[in-house]
Amino acid sequence: MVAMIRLSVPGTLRYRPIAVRTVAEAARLVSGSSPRDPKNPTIDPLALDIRHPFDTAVVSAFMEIFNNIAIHAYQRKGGGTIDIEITPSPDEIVIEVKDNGRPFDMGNVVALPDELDEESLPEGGMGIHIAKTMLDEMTYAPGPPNLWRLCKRLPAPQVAVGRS
Amino acid sequence: MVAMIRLSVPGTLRYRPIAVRTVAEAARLVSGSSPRDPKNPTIDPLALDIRHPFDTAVVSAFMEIFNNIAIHAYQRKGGGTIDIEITPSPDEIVIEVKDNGRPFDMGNVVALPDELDEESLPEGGMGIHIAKTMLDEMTYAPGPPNLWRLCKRLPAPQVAVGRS
Amino acid sequence: MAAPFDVQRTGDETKLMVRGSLDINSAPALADEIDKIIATKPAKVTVDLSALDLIDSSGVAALVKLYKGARGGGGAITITGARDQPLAIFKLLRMDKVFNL
Amino acid sequence: MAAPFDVQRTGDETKLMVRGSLDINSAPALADEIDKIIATKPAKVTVDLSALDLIDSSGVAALVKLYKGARGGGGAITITGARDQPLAIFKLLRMDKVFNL
Ligand SMILES: Nc1ncnc2c1ncn2[C@@H]1O[C@H](COP(=O)(O)OP(=O)(O)O)[C@@H](O)[C@H]1O
Ligand SMILES: Nc1ncnc2c1ncn2[C@@H]1O[C@H](COP(=O)(O)OP(=O)(O)O)[C@@H](O)[C@H]1O
Repeated sequence: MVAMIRLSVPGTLRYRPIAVRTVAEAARLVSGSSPRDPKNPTIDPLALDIRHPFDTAVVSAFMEIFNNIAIHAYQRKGGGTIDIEITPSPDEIVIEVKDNGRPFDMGNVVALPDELDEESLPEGGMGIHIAKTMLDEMTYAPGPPNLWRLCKRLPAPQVAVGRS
Repeated sequence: MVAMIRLSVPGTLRYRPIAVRTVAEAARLVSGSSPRDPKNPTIDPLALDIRHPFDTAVVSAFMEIFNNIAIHAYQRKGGGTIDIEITPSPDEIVIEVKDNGRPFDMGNVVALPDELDEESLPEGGMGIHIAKTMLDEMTYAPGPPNLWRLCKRLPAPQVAVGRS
Repeated sequence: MAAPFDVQRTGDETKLMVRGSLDINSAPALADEIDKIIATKPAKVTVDLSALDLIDSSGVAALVKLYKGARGGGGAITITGARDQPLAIFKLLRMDKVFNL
Repeated sequence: MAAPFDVQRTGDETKLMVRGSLDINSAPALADEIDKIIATKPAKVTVDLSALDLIDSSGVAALVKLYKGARGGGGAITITGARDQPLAIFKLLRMDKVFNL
């Protein structure tokens, strides 16, 4: 049985903390940075600890996608839901995000400047770049419903070989 | 438009932190202990702060109901989902929890002893009592699906009258 | 990343510090530790709950077990520092009187 | 319950401390504060990110605005203490070099 987590919230920034927390917890189920074994709890369940690089990547990407849906697709006016389906498995997490707001053409998103110096420091247009770079796969199918599919794989455990 | 939050997780304790976090955030939307106004954020969004009495009550009750479903209804074996519908409104929160595990007769739940002393300190059977006492309304309709309905109202704001 | 509890033994006193959330997922490990504590028949047990943020009925059950076990072995037990949600739970269960919180 | 940022002015130095999560919900308030800071044309701005746990692109945008504003006004700006997720974001955006993190 594939264990799936489904969350549906109104499409406004007010519900962002709920969605981010849910995704963070789900990421931790995969990265193992949350206590899998009830007999051996190792972290404070009240702190949203996403210091594990896997959790960092998943949460960073998801935050941008959620922001964009609330701001651009629903234009800060809500009026629809954001439906999130999370499939945590032992070595990856897949997050599908669905909204009924305005679609857009991802091909038109301007890339960040190649060379970054003081002058070219961007004050916007970083979200898609952050999400894409943090993930292993990111696809967007315009609708409505618009469908995002985010995938992040856990690197295979490093096995120490030989002496150090 | 009634804003509703829907969460569905596999019916095991592994998914408890996700559900508890979601309910805590939703409670904070009602109690106002989370920043409603983006211009005036007052708390660290990373800490699961449920010190507001309303949040305390809602989270305490929900934790017991979730535990019981995973342990008693699904008998720690999962095999079904726990579906949670949260309706936060300005003055109350309603949480409906649905599972497809074993139903039970709440009339058979033994009450806690009236007088509590060292001898009679209970080592179990506290969950339903905690949930019921923390909430304003709690109903259970055996199924399957079994349906819990939890309701907690926010006390009307105290208005200071006269001089102190 | 701190463990949700730790135990310090000094002479015939055992100090137990519980942190974060004591719940159905963390209580079983504490219950094991409590069995060990009780087995030593400590003269004095102090439980510090000042860093405990959240408790559920399984967490309460673990603490009751420690309370009964320590007293049953002839020892004294003091529970200190309960606050916020855990204190609300102890009050609701009218254990604040028994535990002298 | 701490505010996600606070500002200290001493002489011609302005210290900004950012805490918790700097995101689309908290960045607008910081952006307002940043406008005020830039308006004073401070000679030296220090941004302490050691208590910052989480940032998103709107948080980054607010800090870039402060960086440019302070330099544009002829001041010096130092950003210190970035760690964990915020540091990962700055590195991904290759801002760690520019910001000298
Ligand atoms: N979910 C979305 N729905 C509609 N338009 C979007 C969406 N996400 C991104 N966009 C468009 O792509 C642009 C780039 O997005 P992004 O890189 O996140 O930067 P920013 O949001 O700061 O502009 C946005 O300005 C917007 O026009
Ligand atoms: N969701 C549920 N499904 C089936 N049985 C339940 C459920 N919740 C409670 N029960 C029954 O009611 C009893 C009392 O529950 P509770 O007061 O939470 O104490 P405890 O779980 O510690 O026994 C349980 O032992 C169980 O038999």
